[in-house]
Amino acid sequence: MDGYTTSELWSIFAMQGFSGLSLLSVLLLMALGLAIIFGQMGVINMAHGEFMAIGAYTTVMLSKVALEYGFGNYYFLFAIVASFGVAFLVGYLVELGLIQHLYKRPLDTLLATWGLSLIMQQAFRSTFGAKEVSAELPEWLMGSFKPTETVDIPINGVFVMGLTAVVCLGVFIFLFRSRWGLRVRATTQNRVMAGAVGINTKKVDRVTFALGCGIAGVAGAAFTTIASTGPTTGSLYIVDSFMVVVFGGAASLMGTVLSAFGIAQAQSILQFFMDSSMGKVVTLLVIVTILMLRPEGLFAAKVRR
Amino acid sequence: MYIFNRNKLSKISSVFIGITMAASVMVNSVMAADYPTAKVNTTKLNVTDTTVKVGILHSATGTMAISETGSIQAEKLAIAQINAMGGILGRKIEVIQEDGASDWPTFAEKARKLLVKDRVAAIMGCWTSASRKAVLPVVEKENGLLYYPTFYEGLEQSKNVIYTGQEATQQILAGIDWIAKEKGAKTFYLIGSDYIWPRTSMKIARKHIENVLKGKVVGEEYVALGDTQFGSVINKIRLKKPDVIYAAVVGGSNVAWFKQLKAAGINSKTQTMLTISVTEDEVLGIGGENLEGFYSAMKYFQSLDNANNKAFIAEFKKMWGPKSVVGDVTQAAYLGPWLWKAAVEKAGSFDVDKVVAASPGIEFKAAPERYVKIHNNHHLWSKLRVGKWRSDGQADVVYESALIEPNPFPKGYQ
Amino acid sequence: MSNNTDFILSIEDLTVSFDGFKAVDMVNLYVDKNELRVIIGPNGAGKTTLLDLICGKTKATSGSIKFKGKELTKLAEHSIVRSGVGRKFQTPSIYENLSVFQNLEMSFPRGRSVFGCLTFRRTTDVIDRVHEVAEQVMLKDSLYLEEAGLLSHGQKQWLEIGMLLMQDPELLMLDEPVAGMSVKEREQTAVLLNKISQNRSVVVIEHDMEFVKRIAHKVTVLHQGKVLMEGKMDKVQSDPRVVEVYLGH
Amino acid sequence: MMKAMYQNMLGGRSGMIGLLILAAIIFLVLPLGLDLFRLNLVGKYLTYAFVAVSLVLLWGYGGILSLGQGIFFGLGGYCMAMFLKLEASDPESTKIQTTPGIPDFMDWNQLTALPWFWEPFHSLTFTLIAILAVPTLFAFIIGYAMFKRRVGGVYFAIITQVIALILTILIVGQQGYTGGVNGITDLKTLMGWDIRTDSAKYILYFINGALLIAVILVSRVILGSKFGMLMLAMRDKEERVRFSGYDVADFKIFVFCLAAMISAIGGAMFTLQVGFMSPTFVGIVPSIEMVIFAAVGGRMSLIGAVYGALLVNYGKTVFSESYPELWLFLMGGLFIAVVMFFPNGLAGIYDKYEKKLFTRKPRKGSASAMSSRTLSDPQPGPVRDAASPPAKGMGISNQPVN
Repeated sequence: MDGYTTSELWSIFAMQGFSGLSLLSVLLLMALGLAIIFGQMGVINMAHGEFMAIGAYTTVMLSKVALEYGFGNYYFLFAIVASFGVAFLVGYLVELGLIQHLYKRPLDTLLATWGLSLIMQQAFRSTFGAKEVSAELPEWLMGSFKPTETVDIPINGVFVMGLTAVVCLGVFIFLFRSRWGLRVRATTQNRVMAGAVGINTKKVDRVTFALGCGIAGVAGAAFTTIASTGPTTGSLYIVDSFMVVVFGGAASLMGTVLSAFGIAQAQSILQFFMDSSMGKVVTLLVIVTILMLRPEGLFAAKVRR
Repeated sequence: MYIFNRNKLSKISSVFIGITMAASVMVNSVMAADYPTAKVNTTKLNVTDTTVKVGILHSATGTMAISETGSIQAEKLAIAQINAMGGILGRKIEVIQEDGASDWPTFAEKARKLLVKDRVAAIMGCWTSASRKAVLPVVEKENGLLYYPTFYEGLEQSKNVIYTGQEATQQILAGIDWIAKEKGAKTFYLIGSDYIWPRTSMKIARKHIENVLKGKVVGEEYVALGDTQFGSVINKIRLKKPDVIYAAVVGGSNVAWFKQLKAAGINSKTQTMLTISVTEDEVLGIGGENLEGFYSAMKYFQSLDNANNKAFIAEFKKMWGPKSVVGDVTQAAYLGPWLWKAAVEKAGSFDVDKVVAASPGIEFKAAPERYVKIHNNHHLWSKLRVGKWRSDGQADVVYESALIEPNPFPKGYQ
Repeated sequence: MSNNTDFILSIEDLTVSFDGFKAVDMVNLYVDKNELRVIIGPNGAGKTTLLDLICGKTKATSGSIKFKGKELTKLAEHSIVRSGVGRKFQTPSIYENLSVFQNLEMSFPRGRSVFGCLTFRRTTDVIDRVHEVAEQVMLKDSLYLEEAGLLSHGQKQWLEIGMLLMQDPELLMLDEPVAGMSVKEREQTAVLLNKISQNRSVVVIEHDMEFVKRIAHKVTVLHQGKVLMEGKMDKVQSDPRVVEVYLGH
Repeated sequence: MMKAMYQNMLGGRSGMIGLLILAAIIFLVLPLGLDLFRLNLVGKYLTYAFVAVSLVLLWGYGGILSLGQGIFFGLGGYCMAMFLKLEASDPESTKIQTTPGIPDFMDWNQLTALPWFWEPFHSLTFTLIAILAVPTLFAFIIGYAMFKRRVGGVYFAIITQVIALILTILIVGQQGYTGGVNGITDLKTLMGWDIRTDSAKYILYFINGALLIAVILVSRVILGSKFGMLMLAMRDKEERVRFSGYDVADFKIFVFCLAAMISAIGGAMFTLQVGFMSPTFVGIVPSIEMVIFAAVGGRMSLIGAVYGALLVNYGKTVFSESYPELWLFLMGGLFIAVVMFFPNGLAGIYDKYEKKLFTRKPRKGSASAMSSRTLSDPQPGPVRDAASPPAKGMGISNQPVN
């Protein structure tokens, strides 16, 4: 690029890397929820983005309330929990009313959840209006700190990344260290056997699905720190998130994390050196090409077919 | 160009308003009988002895509804006011409103419907360039008349369209001149959404900066419509340290853009920014606190201090609620019905050809932006104002140019 | 085993590993022309995987499979079929929504390319062949059943064998052909298999020892992916290692 | 021979009646009953019907759900638009531009010469070939890469969706070459024939209708051949088909290419009738909406798909005018209802109803003809039995994922 000095290039990589990381956060939180729902249950949830919007709207609403009562500085932590809760609850209901009838028909779930996403978008529009709304961010999330003269790192990015790390850790512990996780994994691997040994598979499905939606809600809370929320906010991320999950290998959570990292960094760096649309096109093209060569994704385990 | 004394002009024109308003009421009290339908309507338009049909064609639904609602409201207000004054040539205006639904073929369809089925005498409508481009062939084919309110990229001129917003040069040149002089700016960073209007605007801005101001464009960047990730752009801006960021980011991206700037610690204390895409309507979504101290170049701000505007804002709020805000495009939409009325009265006919022929030279002195006049090229003579945003979502007007001649095909800028 | 061409199928040092687990491990197997070979072994011995490897469903990690002297390991499934290998699956795999006639017709070895399918015509030789095979697999009376899914389990097994016979393969591989059949059906199937193997080689996986006795020319015992032993049925049955494997299981 | 041909093309008596009714509606009822404005709308809906028909082949019969049919609709439409735009950009009418003779949007984007890939679109012959060939070739590349590697089901759906997204971003981003968000607009004449006149609109409507009927007939021939039977067999038991000596990927590639070509015809007719083409018809949302047209009509019914396209779009027009708030709810509800309660769409409901009414009579021509001849041999000739498959077994559960 036209005449950056070495030290500038160095800071570019530092800051771009960081900007990639903050893109990573939202993407990863979205994809993590999807990976649980799609990877573990085989359900294609096209309304996943709308669950993120639910989280975002919850945060925005809470910020309004918080401002009114003057505890604007701390509401955000509470909002994250609330976003999770609301999205979890809606997810639970959706599983109950819709998803559970469609487990055997993945393509049909795709269409049905797309319909659901239309309904949810219109519901947002009717409830919150067509205009984009944004949350008032607490002071401590604003601004940036400068480790060196040329490097600026936004604080909200750091916070969101921390949040992402915590959620990831939580999911890992839940799935691989808890009794519940054991039930989830047992159910996804062999439904009939799991039922036979006394696991309430329907309940497990419901909680797993709701958990995925809840994590999308947390993604929504994180999203409010970087942009405003509108009825169609969720649809911005849905395709990207699916790419992350598929690229990482649907069954592997570690794969999801690594692929989110790779995609976010690639996109961020490419967008610096190309324009934003070409950066995105190139990233997506590379992913599609790799997927055509390696359909099972990057980190899928070889299984006996 | 800048030869008028602004203060003097404003005094004179405010005196004029009263007179013209009174006069127009007098003129309008003429009976429809003076203008027999057979004479004022030789092209089978939907004009009766007492009414005339006019179409309003905007998106009431879909993604563009947020932006276009203001225009619908302004047009309806103008029409209501005209009707209250006795209508046009003694005929009341009846509105047929169609919804373009943010979908370009729908716009074309509905325009066709308005012209072919409803035979409306004029259409107030469209907002995005894409919708206008879709409607244009229909309007030309059916020989209709469209009043188009949005500031846009220019490069277009149609017999059948009156452009009541600014074409690109009217919005850009004077603003850049002012900021360069005021801030001593030499380096500019251009950023816009990726479509024809920002691209054309930036092209003109770049030529002006490089050739006229002898400044330097240190970066030019376009983000996909709806994109919400500005990390890369902000990093580039940090490295380039431009004197001025010149921005034309639209829609949802706009909010993300300002929010991320603020989060990154870039604000008006450390950085000058001039945008051409933020009006009072956008500020509602972005939030005044994210914008405070940045500049917008527009022909109109709600805070304009003149009698025309005060009356207009009062009426607007009376009709559409006290919380309404009025942005640049909304005001331009308000001009449409008034300009059409004046042209029809000058022509003494609703026939499109005659109205078009009468249009150049039509003045509207009661305009909230104070004074406009239709140029031979169907665009308006208008001023440029620079507003500095306050945290309450209103702008302080810090600069006002003289009347600028519209020039949709600027030589030397292509 | 110097000359492969003596055998219709010769498998040498065949190995496949799934993430380090060797489902089939250095297997050597030779099948004669017109031989009916039965492969037995406890669950998980690698029997089905072996058939998968031969017909190309699973790709070998190493080793070779030669059919009539032609290497199969690198070929695509349809090419393997076209070269004369037919495979029946463990659970009957038929087109439940098509008629019995159509099920058989689909396997007629003509018009297998896209263009061939578009221009395929039901000529008398097709009809005759379908009738012939239907007769053979005891489905003549059900030939015009609109949905093959309505057949009994045993009849479905026969239908699938019939579909393979339509292809007139030189090597026929049957994975548990009598599972879910009544005693009478088993007998009929045994007769059928003996008849079939008169002019082609057949490899059968089966658990039912009585049935195996009735049909097998030679038996191969697989255990943990390896060939445990090979020989005549009576010899195999009395072998202590085989008894141990089955009882110890 | 003639009889076989007739059976094959028209799907027997009941299939023929259905087609005749459709033709009567398209060619008589609608033109007589509607004014030109409404008829033009119907014409536009009918261009979507091409895509719906293509999805019946691809999704209903092939079990392959493409969420990227907008790609091919768009490519066809853009090819047509490029030709029309060049014709509209003669040096005389563009003399105000810096570079006269190139499309206006290129001039605005500082292009000073026509890009190389626009050049051949001066020729109508080339354009007509390109409309069919470009999308088909593109589909072939995608299909070859995916089906040969056994990518199917959900993965295929997601990847086609991403490709639709890529193409949209590319068209929007490369506006100097493509017209960007605005699309290619202001199209006026086809070889000097003004396509905006009333007479032209009528003529285009009838051409469109005739092409649609032709496409349905061709699709019927294909479905009535062994190919159609094989599609059903493949959807049911892909492994079995593979181990009967068929290269399954070839068949999927073929049907994907065919579907692309049919969609492209729709796209080209869209451009002609609507007068422009824009990226809004390429992306994810239109692509998935087109799936719902097919689903509502009945994913196994060629004719049903046409009705589906007509009805959903008519509903959209009516509702978005009167109850814009309700429209998305309704559309969303439609998706869910069709999937959960009416997997065979309108055609399924019709079949059920018809069965109740005429229980004595055998149901569909072909299948029942078969059973009534149980004791005799089927007649030599093309394999037509699969033209109207049993409605059972719609579930796509047999889709292997890899």
